Amino acid sequence: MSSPEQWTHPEPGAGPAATAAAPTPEQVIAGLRTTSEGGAELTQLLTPEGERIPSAQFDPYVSDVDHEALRGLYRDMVLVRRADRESNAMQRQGQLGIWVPLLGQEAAQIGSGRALKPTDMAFPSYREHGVAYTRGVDFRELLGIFRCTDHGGWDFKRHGFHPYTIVIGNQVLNATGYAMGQKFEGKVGDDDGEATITYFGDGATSQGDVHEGFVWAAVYDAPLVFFCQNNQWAISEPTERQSRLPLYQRARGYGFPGIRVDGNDVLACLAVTRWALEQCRHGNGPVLIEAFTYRMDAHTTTDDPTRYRLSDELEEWKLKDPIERVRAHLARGGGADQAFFDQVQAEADQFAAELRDHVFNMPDPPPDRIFSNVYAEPSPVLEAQRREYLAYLDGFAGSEH
Amino acid sequence: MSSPEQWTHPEPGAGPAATAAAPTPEQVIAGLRTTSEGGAELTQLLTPEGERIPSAQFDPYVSDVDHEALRGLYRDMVLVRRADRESNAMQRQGQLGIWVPLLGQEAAQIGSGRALKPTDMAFPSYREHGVAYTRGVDFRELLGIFRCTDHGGWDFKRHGFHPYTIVIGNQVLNATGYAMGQKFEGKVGDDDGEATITYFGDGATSQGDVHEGFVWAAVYDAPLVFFCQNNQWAISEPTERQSRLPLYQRARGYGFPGIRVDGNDVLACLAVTRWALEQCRHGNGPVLIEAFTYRMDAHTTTDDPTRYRLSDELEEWKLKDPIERVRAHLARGGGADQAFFDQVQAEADQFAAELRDHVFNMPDPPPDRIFSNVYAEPSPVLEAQRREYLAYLDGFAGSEH
Amino acid sequence: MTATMKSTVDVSNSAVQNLTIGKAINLGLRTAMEADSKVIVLGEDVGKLGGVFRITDGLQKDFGEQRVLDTPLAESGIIGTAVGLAVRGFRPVCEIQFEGFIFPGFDQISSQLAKLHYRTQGKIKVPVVIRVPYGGGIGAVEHHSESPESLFAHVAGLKVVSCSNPVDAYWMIQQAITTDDPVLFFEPKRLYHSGNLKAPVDPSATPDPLFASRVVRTGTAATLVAYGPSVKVALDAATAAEEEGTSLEVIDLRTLSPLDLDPVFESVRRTGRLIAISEAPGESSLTSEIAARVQQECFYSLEAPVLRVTGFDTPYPPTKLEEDYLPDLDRVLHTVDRSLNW
Amino acid sequence: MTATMKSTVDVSNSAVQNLTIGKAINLGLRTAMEADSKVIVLGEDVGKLGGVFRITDGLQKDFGEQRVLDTPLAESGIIGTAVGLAVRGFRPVCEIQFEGFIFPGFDQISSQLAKLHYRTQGKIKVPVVIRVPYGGGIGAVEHHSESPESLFAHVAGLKVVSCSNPVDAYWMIQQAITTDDPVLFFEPKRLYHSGNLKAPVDPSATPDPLFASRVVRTGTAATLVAYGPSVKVALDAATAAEEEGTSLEVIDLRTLSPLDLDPVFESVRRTGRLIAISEAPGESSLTSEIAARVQQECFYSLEAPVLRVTGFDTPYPPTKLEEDYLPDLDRVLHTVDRSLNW
Ligand SMILES: Cc1ncc(C[n+]2csc(CCOP(=O)(O)OP(=O)(O)O)c2C)c(N)n1
Ligand SMILES: Cc1ncc(C[n+]2csc(CCOP(=O)(O)OP(=O)(O)O)c2C)c(N)n1
Ligand SMILES: [Mg+2]
Ligand SMILES: [Mg+2]
Repeated sequence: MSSPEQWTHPEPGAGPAATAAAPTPEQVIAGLRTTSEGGAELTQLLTPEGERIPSAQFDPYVSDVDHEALRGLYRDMVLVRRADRESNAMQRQGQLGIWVPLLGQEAAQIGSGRALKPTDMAFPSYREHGVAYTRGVDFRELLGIFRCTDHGGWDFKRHGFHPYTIVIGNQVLNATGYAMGQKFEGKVGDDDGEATITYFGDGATSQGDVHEGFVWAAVYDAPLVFFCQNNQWAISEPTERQSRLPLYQRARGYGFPGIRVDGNDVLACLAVTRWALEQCRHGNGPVLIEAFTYRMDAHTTTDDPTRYRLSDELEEWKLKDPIERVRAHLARGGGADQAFFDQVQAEADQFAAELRDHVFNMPDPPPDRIFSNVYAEPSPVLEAQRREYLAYLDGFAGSEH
Repeated sequence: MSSPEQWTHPEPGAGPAATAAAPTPEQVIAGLRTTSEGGAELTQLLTPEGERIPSAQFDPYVSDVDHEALRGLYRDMVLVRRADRESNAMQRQGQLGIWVPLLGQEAAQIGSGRALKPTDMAFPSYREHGVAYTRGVDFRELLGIFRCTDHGGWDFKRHGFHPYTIVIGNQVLNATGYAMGQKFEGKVGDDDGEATITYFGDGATSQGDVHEGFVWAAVYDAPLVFFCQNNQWAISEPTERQSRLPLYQRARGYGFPGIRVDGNDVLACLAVTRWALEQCRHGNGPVLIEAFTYRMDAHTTTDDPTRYRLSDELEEWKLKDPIERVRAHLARGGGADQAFFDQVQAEADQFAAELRDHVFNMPDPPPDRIFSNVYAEPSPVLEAQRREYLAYLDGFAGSEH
Repeated sequence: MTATMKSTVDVSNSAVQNLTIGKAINLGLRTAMEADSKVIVLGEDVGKLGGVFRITDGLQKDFGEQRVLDTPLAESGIIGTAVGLAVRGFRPVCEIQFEGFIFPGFDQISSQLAKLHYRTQGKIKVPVVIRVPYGGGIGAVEHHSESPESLFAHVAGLKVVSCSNPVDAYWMIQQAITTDDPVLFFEPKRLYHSGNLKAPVDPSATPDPLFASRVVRTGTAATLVAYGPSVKVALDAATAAEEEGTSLEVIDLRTLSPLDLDPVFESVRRTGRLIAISEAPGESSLTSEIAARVQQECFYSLEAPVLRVTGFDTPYPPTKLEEDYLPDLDRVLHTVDRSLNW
Repeated sequence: MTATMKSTVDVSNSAVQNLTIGKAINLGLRTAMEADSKVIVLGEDVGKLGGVFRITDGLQKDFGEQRVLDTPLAESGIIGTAVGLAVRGFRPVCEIQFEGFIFPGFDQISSQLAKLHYRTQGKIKVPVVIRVPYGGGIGAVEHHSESPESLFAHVAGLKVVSCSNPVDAYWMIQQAITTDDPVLFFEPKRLYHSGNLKAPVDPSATPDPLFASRVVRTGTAATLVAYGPSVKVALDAATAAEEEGTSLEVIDLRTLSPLDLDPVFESVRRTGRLIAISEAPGESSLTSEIAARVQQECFYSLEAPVLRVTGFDTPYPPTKLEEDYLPDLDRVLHTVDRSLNW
C-alpha cells in the first residue's frame, strides 16, 4: 500500500510511473490516515513527550532559547489558545458571526511568528490569529472581522502584518510582490536583511496563484518564506485530494528548498523559520516550509467535521498537542513550576475576559461606513449615492420605522 | 557561474538555498545561452550528425522504425516545414493575417504526433501544425484561422485533435478533464488503453492553469502526457524568466515522471512519447515531457526577434536541425537515395502549391456568420440582432455603398 | 392575485414533496443524475460533506466517487477540467462554493466555456452547468455575499439563470443540465433553507421553459422586476403596497441571459412604470440593461423613468451593514412612490 | 466646431512633439518614471522588446531591469505581485499584452486590487495601473480584439478610463499613475500608430482632469457619446452628418468608472437625443448604464429613447467580419436617423 509519505519520485525516465496515493477505505475507517505521521524527513526538536532532540543544523537557530524564552513561547500558545476558545464560545453565543479556530496550530503560528523581526512582513490567510498575536496585533482588533463589523482594522504597516485574505491563494502572490519590493530596495544581502513570510494551507497549494508565487519568487530570488500549514484538511478534503506527494516536496520542481517541520513543535518551527528567513535575508530565498500539523477543531464554526472524519484521528493527534509537550519539557527539566503554569492560566483567563468584554461592547458601524473609503480619491457618483441613501434614512427619523 | 542545467535541488534543509540562474550579460551577448545544450539528462537517439545512439530504455519503443518508417517521418517533417514556409510567405503577401511558424519544431511535433493512436486525443496550443498534420487534419483547414475567416473548422472528434487554443495554458486543463473522462469511462488499464496529450510552451509553464492541470492529473491518475515544447523563448523572454530549473524537473514536485527529450530528434520524440503514452494507457499517468528545441523563426510574423536575441544562437541551433539529421542518417545508412529526397521535395512543393491555391481562393465568410452558433439553442435576443443587422445591410443593397 | 406555484399542485399525489429551495435543487440534481449517467457533479467539498450548504448531500454516497468529485482546491481547475469532460461527452455540474470564489475561474469561463461552441461552429458542445450560491443576507465574512451575475450576462456565449422558489429550483436545475449550452446557475443562498418558502414540488408537472420570465403577481400601478433572492422582496413589497391600495405587478426574470423581456415590455405598456431590483451594484449591470431596453421598447408608455433598487456601487460592506446595503421592502416601496410621483 | 486638442498648442514651443497615441503613452510613462522612482513597469515582453506594440520601447534600456520587468507568463502573477509591490510603496504599471488575456488576472483584480483600500478603510493604498490594449480592427486572431471594459466598470473599487487621442494619452497615463486608486487604463490599440491622429503634445500645458468627460464637438440635433477607439468613429460621423446638414454633438467619455455623465445630461437636455457607441457587446454593459442613467436624469428632455451602436452580443467574430461587427460611420448615422425619426 503506497502512501504519500513513502512515495518517491522516480528518476526521469527510470522505472514505471507511479499513481496517486490514497488511503484504503479501511484506513480511513480506522482513522489511520497516514497523515498522522510526519515521515522520516520531519524536522522535530521537541517530541510529543517533551524530549529535546538535538539537531546539528537547527540547534544553532535556537541556541538563545533558554527556559525563560521557552516559558514565553508556552505563554504565547496558552494565550492564543485561550483566546481562540473564547472566540469560539462567543460565536456559539451569537456574538460573532463566524469563528475560524486555530486549535492545534498554535506551535506552527507562534514558532514561525516569533522568528520574525519587526522589519519583516507577514501575509496571513484567515486562520493566523497566533501569528497576528506575535506581530503585536491586539487580538481584539481581529474580532471585528468575525463579528462582521469591519474587515480588519489594525495598522498593517506598523505591525508588519497584512490584512487577512480569504480568497485562497491570493495573499501568496501579494506577498511575493512585497518581497520583490524588499529586494528591489536593496534590503537583502546580510544578517540585517528584510524578509517576508506568507501563510497558506494544504488546500491552497492547488491554486494557480500559489504556483505563480513559487515561479515569481524563484525567478526574482524574492526573500520570501512560503509557510504552508498542512493541517491535513481543506474543509472536508484530506491532503491526498491535493497532492500525491508530501507538500514540502513541491519546492523540488521550482529549484528552491522545501522542508517539513513538525508543526506541533514550537521550537522546531521557530528554528526552521529562522533558518529560512536567514536564507531570505541573505538573498537566497525563497524557501518553502511545510508545517505538519492538524486542525483539531472544525474548519469554521459553521462546519461539521463529523460528516467527513473520524474521531480516532483526532485522538491520535491529541497525543501530539503543541502546548503539552512544552509544558512537559519545562516541568521535567525544571524550567517552570506549577505556580508558573497557574499564573499563565490566570493571565489567559484575564485575556479572554477582556476579549469577551470588548466583543460584547463592540459598536455597530454606521450606515455611512458602506460608502467610506471605497476610493482614495472619492467618486462623485458614489458620493451622490451616499447622500441619497443617508437622506432616505433621515426620512425615517422619528417615524415608526 | 550557475546555469539552469547544473543547478540541483538541495536535499531539504541541507546546505544553502540556491538563487535563480541567469546567463551573464557576456553569455547573452555571445549568444551562448546555456539553453543551447540540453544537458546530461537529454534523451537522444539520433545525434545532430545523424548517428544512432542506443538506449536500453527507449529502443524498444522504436524497434518497428525501419528505414521505410524513418523515410516516412522524414517526409512528414519536410512537408510540414514546406507548408510552414509557404504559409509564412503567404502572410508576407497579405494573404494571411498572421502566421505562427513551427520552423525548428518539426521533430518534436511529428515525433510526438506519430506516437498517438487514432483513439487518442490531442489538445494543441496554436503552433502545432505538425501535430495537426499527423492527426490527419488537412493543412488547408488550419489556414482559415490565420486568414481570419474562421476559428478552425476540422472535425475535432474524428481527428482526435482539439481546436487551437490561444489563451496560454487553458488547453492543459481542458485536456486534463478529457483524460479524466477517459479514465472514468474505464478506457485505461492495458495496451489498448486510451490516452491524451496536450501541448504547451516553456512560457506556459508559469500559468496557474498548467499547474492546476498537473495537480488534477496527478490526483486523478489521468492518462495525460504533458508535452512541453521548450523552444527557449516565450516571445522575447528566455526560459530563465520562467524557471530556475530545467522544466522537466517541474514534475518532481507533483509526483509523476518528467523527462527531457531532444526535441530536434524525431526518433527520440517518437520513442519517449510512446513510452509516456504507454504509461498512461496502463493507468500510470500523467507524464511530463520537455522537448528541448528551438524556435528558429520569429514568434509570429508580427514579431521581430532581432530586438531580443542574437543570430549566434540561431546559428548554433541550425547545426541541430531536425530534418538534416534524419537525412544524414538515411543517406549514410543506405536508407534513402537522392531520388527519394528529390521526390519528397517535389511532393512538398506540390503540397505547398495546393495550399497556396486554396488560400488565394478562400471565400470570405458572410456577415450572417457573426451570429451563427453562438449557442446550441438559439437566443431570441441574438436572433433579433441578427435579423435587424441583416435587414440593415439589405438597406444598402443597390445603393452606392 | 398572488400567483405562487403552490396553487396548481395536486397535493394528494404521493410523489409530491414539500421542499425548500436547497432540497429542491438536491432532488433536481439527483433526478438528473439518475436520468443520464453522463451527468457528474464536481467541486470543493461536494462529496462526503455534501457541500457547505448540503446541496449535494447524499449524492456521492449514492452515485459514487467518479460521479461526485471532491476536487482539488482551485476554481480554474474545476471549470477547466469540466470543459474537457464536456468535450469528452460528460455533462458536468460544477459547484462554486461561494460566488466570491468564481473569479479564479473567470478565464476558463470566458475564454473556453463561453466560446468553444462558437469557435467550432457547433462541432463542440460544452453542456456545463456552474452552480453559484450567491447574494447576501447571511451575515458572512467578505466574499461570501456578492452578486456577480451581471459579469456573466455580459459575456456572450453563456446563459445565465437564477431561481427564486423551490419549484423553479427543482425544474430549472434539470433544464440547465439538459441544455446543450453552458449555463451559469445562480442560487439564492440565503433562501436555501427557508422554511417559509417551502413548496410542494410535483415531479409529474410540466415545467415552464428555462429561458422565460414569468409574471408572478399581476398588478396595475407599477411593475417590479426582480430575480433570485430579490423576488421575495418584490413580492413582499407588493403585498405591503396592496394593503395601502397600490397594485403592483411582479415579474420574476428567471433568465438573466438571454433576457426574456417581452413580459416586462407587455407589463410596462400597461402600468407605465418599472422598478428593477437586484442586490448587485447597479453600475454597468443587468438592471442597467433592463432599463436601457425598456426605455427603448416602451418609450411612449413610460410615465416615469425606469428606476432601480440595487446594491450600492461599493464592495459588499461588513455584514453588520448588509440590511442597509441590500434592497429591502422599504427601499422598494420608497422607489415605487418616487415612480408614482414622478 | 471640431474641438480637437491641436488648436490650443503652441507649436513654436520646442518641447512640443507631434506624437501618435502609442508614442504619447510611451512619453507619458517615461515622464512618470522620471518623476517618481517608485514607478515601475511590469508585464510580458515589456523590457527588451518594448512590448508587442512597443509602447514601453526603450524604458528598460534607460531605467534598468528592476524598474522594467519582463515577468513570467501569467497574468494573475503580474497583477498579484503588483498589488504586493504597491503595498510595499511602489507604483506598478502593469501591461496586459492584449485585453483577451486579462481574465486569468480577474480574481486578483476584483478580490484584492479593487477591495484592499475599502477593506482596510484607506490604511492600504494600491496605486496600480493596468494598461490594457483593447478593441478590434487590427485583423487579429481570437482574443486580440475584445472590449471587456464593462466588466471592470461593474467591479466597485476600480477606476476605469480610456483615451482616444495622443494628448489625452500622454496626460491620462501620468494622471492614472499618480492617482492613489487602482486604474484600469484601456488603450485603443488600433489607433496606437495612426499617423492621422498624430497631434502636438505640449508637456507644459495644463491637462484636463482624469475623471472628466469632455465635449469634443458641439452640435444641436443629437448627441453622440463614445470612448476610446469609438470617439474617432463618432467624430467622423459628425463630420459626415454636417455635410448633410445635421449638427451632432460628440462627447468623449474618457472616464468609464466613475462615469462623469454631467456633460452628457447637459447635452441631452439641449439635443433631446443620445446615441451611445461602443465596440463591446451591448448586453449588461457600460452603454446600458449610460442609457439607464440618461433616461432617468433627462426623462422629460428625451425626444427619442437613448439608442446604442455596439458590438453584437456574440463573441468577437473571425476578423474578416470585424468591419461588420464594429460600430462604423454608417451604423452610427443610421442610428442617428432612427433617433431623429423616432
Ligand atoms: C478561491 C477560494 N475558493 C474557495 C474558498 C472556500 N474555502 C475557504 S477555506 C477552504 C479550505 C482551505 O483549506 P486549506 O488551504 O487547507 O486551509 P485551512 O482552512 O485548512 O487552514 C475553502 C475551500 C475560498 N475561500 N477561496
Ligand atoms: C494568457 C495569455 N497571456 C498572454 C498571451 C500572449 N502570448 C501569446 S504567445 C506568448 C508566448 C508563449 O510562449 P511559450 O509558452 O513558450 O510558447 P511558444 O509561443 O514559444 O510556442 C504570449 C505571451 C496569451 N496568448 N495568453
Ligand atoms: Mg488545511
Ligand atoms: Mg516558447
